[in-house]
Amino acid sequence: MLLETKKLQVSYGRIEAVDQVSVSVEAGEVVAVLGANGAGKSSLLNAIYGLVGARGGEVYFEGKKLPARSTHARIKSGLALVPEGRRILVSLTVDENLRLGAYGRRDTSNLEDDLDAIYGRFSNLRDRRHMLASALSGGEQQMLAIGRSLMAKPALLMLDEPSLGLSPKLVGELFELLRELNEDGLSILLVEQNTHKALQLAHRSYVLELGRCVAAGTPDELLRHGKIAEAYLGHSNEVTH
Amino acid sequence: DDELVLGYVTAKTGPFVSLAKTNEIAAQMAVDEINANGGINGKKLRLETFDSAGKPEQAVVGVRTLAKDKNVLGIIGPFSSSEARVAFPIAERLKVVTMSMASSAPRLAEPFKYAFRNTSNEGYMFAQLMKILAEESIPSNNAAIAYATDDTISKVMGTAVFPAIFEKTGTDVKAVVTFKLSAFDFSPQVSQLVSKPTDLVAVGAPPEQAIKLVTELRRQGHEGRLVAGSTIAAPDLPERMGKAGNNTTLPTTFFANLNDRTKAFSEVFGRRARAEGERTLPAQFDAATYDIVLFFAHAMEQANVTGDPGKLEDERAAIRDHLAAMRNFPALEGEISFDPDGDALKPVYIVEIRDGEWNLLGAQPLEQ
Amino acid sequence: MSGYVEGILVILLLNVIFAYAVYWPLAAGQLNLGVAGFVGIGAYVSAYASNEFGIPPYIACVGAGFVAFALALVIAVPVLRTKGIYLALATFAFGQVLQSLFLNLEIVGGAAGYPVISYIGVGGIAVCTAAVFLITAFLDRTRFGLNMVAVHDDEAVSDLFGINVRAYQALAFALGAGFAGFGGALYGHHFSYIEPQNYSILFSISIVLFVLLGGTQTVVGPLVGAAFFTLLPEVLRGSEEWRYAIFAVCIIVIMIPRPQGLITSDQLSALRQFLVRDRLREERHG
Amino acid sequence: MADQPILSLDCVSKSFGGLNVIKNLSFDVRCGQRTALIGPNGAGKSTVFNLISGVFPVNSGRISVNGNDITNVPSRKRMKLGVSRSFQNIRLVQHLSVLENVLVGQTPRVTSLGDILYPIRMTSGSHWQCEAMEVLERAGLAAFARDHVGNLPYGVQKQIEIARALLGGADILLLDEPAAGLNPQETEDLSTRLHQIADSGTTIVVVEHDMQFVGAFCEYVVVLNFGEMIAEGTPQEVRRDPHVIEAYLGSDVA
Amino acid sequence: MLEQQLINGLMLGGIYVLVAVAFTLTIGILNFLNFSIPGIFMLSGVFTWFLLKSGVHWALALAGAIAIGAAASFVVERFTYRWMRSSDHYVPLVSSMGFLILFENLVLVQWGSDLQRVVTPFADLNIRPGSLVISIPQLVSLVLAVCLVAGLQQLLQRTQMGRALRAIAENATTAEILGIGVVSLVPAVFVIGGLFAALGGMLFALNYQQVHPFMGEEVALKGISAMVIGGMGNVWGSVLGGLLIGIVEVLSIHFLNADFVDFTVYGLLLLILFFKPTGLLGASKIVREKF
Ligand SMILES: Nc1ncnc2c1ncn2[C@@H]1O[C@H](COP(=O)(O)OP(=O)(O)OP(=O)(O)O)[C@@H](O)[C@H]1O
Ligand SMILES: Nc1ncnc2c1ncn2[C@@H]1O[C@H](COP(=O)(O)OP(=O)(O)OP(=O)(O)O)[C@@H](O)[C@H]1O
Ligand SMILES: [Mg+2]
Ligand SMILES: [Mg+2]
Repeated sequence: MLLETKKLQVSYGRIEAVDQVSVSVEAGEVVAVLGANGAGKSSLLNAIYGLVGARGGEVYFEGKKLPARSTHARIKSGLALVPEGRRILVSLTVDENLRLGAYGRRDTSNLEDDLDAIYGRFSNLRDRRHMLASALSGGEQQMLAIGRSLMAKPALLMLDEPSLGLSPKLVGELFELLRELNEDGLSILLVEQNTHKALQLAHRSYVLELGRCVAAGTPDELLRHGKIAEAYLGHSNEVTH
Repeated sequence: DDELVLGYVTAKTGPFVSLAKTNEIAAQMAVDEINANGGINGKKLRLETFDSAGKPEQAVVGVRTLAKDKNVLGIIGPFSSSEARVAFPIAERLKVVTMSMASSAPRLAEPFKYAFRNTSNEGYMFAQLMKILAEESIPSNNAAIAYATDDTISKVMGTAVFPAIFEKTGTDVKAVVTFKLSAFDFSPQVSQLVSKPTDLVAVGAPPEQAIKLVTELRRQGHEGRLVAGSTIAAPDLPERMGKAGNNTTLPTTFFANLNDRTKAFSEVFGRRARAEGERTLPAQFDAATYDIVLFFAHAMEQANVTGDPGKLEDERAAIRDHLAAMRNFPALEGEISFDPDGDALKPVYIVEIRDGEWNLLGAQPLEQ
Repeated sequence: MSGYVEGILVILLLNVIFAYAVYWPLAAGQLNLGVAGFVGIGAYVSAYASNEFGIPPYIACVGAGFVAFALALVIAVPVLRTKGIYLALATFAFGQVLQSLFLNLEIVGGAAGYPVISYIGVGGIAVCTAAVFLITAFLDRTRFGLNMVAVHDDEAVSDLFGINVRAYQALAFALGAGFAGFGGALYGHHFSYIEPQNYSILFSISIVLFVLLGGTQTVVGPLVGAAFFTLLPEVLRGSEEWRYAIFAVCIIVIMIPRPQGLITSDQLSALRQFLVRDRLREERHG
Repeated sequence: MADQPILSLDCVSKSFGGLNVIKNLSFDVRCGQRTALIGPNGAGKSTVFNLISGVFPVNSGRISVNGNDITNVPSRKRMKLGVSRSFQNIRLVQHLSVLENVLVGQTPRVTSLGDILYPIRMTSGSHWQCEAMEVLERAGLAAFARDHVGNLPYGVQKQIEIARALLGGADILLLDEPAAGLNPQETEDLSTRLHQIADSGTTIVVVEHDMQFVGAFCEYVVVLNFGEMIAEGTPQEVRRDPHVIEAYLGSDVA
Repeated sequence: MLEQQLINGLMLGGIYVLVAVAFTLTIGILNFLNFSIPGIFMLSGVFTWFLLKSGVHWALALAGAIAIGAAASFVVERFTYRWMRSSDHYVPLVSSMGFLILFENLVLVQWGSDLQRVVTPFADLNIRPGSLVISIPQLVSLVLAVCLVAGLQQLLQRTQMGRALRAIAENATTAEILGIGVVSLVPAVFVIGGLFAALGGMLFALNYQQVHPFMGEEVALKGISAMVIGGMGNVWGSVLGGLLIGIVEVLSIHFLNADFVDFTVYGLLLLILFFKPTGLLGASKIVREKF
């Protein structure tokens, strides 16, 4: 077991954002977390990453219990997060943003190669590498956020709605990239609103509702679960008005 | 009660604690001595203290508190001109005598009937200084003036007192430079002075600025004698100026080695100050505060005050009248009278720093 | 009233006015470190008007407030070209220039200061302070206050929604300056003496401290801050020379859990929610 | 009337530094037409919105709304002339409640000093407040009215932005990626809601990457690539356009 | 005489430069308005006096004074920045001012408000080429400031640490997400800033041979002005601003008089800001998030 949360609890004041949620990611696995707005998906990732304090429960990574609220330690042990809202450093250039992605990384020998690989993936970024990140378009910022997290060379990558703001073509490419990375051994914990794509990629997934885990299983199992499928997959796709 | 209470507004915190704080030792010495001699009109004298932290608004709070809540017969203090300026009007309104020991800005007490100051006239004092320089045939043919522009008394020294008196003594003023109280770098001013060397450099400033100026003068090689008003008369000036301070000459209203009484005072003061961990040399403001207690005690005695809260207003007025009428009172600082403005007229001592020590050049008793 | 209470009350009331003088610019995101200069303008204008032309003190005070307001509107044009710390420093520099102007203005006494003849007592000041507070509280509840928050949080979006950002920033700056001038005038008439040394950067900073400590997000913040700054040293009077050191420690310790100040808008809305929340919760999740 | 363009861009160009972001772009939006502006990332869609709302000046070309040339009108006054917008990255006023944020949206219609100095945050009965509450209710946000916006779920914040933009009384609503971050169910709700708004007479222009949403909601689509229009037409038409597939949709959507 | 005045101005500017750099390190780099710097400057000055007076060997005394300044700065970080990052830029003003008040009052309680005379073990701390006088401590502070600034500039622009610092300045939480050890890097910046301020205070004490509890304030006001004139975050700007203020101050005393010093120095600051709202060398672009 690569990552495991045990009865994780996050609350803001009296709001229980994450209520006793236990999820796990095996090495080499892609796990998706689904749920409506405000279900607590981001809170779950943030708590795993140590950005918000958990009120209860534990997080284990590679069998070791992670200390509360130490992002630094998590990155050192191989976690990376593409945060919700991109969190680009707008006063730095694209290149500097990417380089900072490798900040916590021990082995910096292939840094330039990795940088080139990312520029190869996202040509928009290559063209703008010396521009301030503030000038990037929304989608370009999203690419930068993803690229930056890849620079860390993590063992487990957590992505919070990575397809947000990307063009359909790039969404396709992004999921292709994630699949390739996964095949190369990267484990992935994915929060996505693009449920179809997420379920195509994921080996297993969890569904959160008002902070609670209400369903879990393989994509097939979930798709068979009528109510869930309707709520999160938008069965009535062809809207007629 | 068999107590007579005097209020005392002082600064126990804030920017000039070092000058003001020891005043309390002197004031308490006076009170203790009076009480040891049987008190006033058979009653013990007591001080009621209020800390103004050197802030004008707080000085007003002090006067109000002491006058209205503590029913004091008179108030000693406040220390600085800024405080006295706002404290005097309120004291006038509350009809209680306030006597400051250090606020030497000109004509501060003039508009008020209840405001007094045990400070001396700088113009008179500096004239005495020049007279004694001449008597001692110390070269004083030409002079430069340096003063702080943002401090009332310093500016008065620089723009009125020094020029007028140099005019009278025929001293040639070759340069005038100015600085701000907050200045720490005097190199531009001194470079100007160095280019026209003079026998004297007259400085209108508090002690700190005089120390900085003299240090810089010597660094740039100016050898002129520093002369000043009593504003820079800090007792530990010789030590604080170091070698650079040699020959510095100034007038003061208190000289510790003057006579047996001042020596005795200095000794007791030193003992008490050491016990409290303060500066052991009495400053002129310490002596002035000591004398203020004596003035009040004398006036209270004369006015036969009882301390009865019912008669407070009358007794305060009586104290004021007796203070205003005081002539040639044998105080620690010498024989002292009050002029119609409420300012003290007192003797002047001209002192000079020589080898790290104060040295009396001459004394000038009060000219009525 | 006891003399002590009266004395402290006057200081408190004036500090409250000064706090609102700093509050308004801060509400629009400007740190005015030159507020002492505007206090001085008010004090001198009002003192001069009442001394030389016999204008009744209250009218002189209000008039002085308007003079400071007008001056601030004019100076706001170049000052508002700057932002953030640059703006703070520009106002600081302006305050220093004003102070040296007072020092050199011999018709109002220069360095020697200037006596003020007509007197305003504690009662008058209390009424004036209440007026300043009510004006502030009222404005805060209007669209003016609403738009001010919008300008503070996001200039670009405010502009797109039709708010004249520059005008709001200039008004906030000038309104603060007007209050500063008004407070300064009252100070002069109460303490009967004004001198340039009063209007230093240290004075400006101390007022800014009240407001930041009290909290800039709500109207009551500055009031609480001014009260705290005025009364805590009084409470600590017994600690003699340690007084201000202890005071400083209190400030540091308070800011640790409450960096946004003692009173914040979250807190107030949480309080309100606490009173009405359960119904809302049910509605939402029901 | 319906044929007359309510918004028209005429040879508009914009460059940043040396980078030509919009190149001689011209297109019209007809009154009441639900239009989408789509294109790859960095194509210049948000920039077009920024030019229309006046965040940046154009380098050349003309923009007109309702037949008025607004090219040189300051951004602050454009909402009064009929264009209102939401933002790709949520830009709500953090220190205000939901209701107050929506009240800010009314600013372009507030003209009298009396309205500016009316204690609107103290009372709840004014017509401004009633109107704002009504819009919130219709968006299903009434329960959040008094909450601070900062901590609300992303989807809710997006809807507040739309409500705020709506209250300016503008004829044209520019929505930058309104469906981003919403799940399919929520996207459907949004679509329904926008249909209502459009039916009440507001012209809606969206920038959106969710083709499902574009297909369901829009009548007309303009496709940008590198600042130039590469296709326009109905959703069905552009979906089949090989240029669009190549540059934007990618093979698997087609 | 004018040559001497120019030297005076440059030397005075050197002190401002050190303080300006100390400011720019926390404001320009960390976006943290740190008003404890005058307090640190003063502490190290006062300790220079105290240690020398207590008979400690001069080398030890000077090192000790600087160490105390740096340590004080470390303590300041512990109780301020750590708790209030990512709030409005002026919020830290309060508690850092709190530290200034605290430091001043602690010295006040311990040693009083008097100006204390620093007795140095050196006979004459000046070099005197011809009729000119140049103070060695001031010369040292100028040269040192320029060298340190050059190094610092390299560090900030070229290294991963520099990028990390700029990341923290923009958004500490984002920096944390990237694994930047905010809790270890920031104290380092404070300590470096403290070193600059302390060095300034120590050299001030040696040069002017005077210390007192409020000695930091005036210098700090000029130092912060120097930083702003030069442009925040740009360390060379601080050098330029410091020297400019020093020279303007000296020349206005020379040609006008002390009354005009504030007029000219702060008037200059005001004018520069009116025409160049981000300082002489400051970035003219204000970075903001895109719509
Ligand atoms: N900092 C915060 N303070 C208070 N409440 C918060 C905070 N962050 C989130 N919440 C609340 O916690 C709940 C869960 O939020 P979270 O962001 O984890 O949801 P989510 O599933 O990621 O939603 P979305 O799909 O919109 O991103 C929501 O009700 C939200 O309003
Ligand atoms: N202020 C600016 N300075 C320099 N370049 C800019 C600026 N604003 C936008 N750009 C560039 O212009 C291009 C268009 O940006 P825009 O935000 O309009 O894209 P977009 O079509 O909205 O893309 P997305 O779908 O990713 O949001 C981008 O490549 C961006 O880098
Ligand atoms: Mg989320
Ligand atoms: Mg965009």
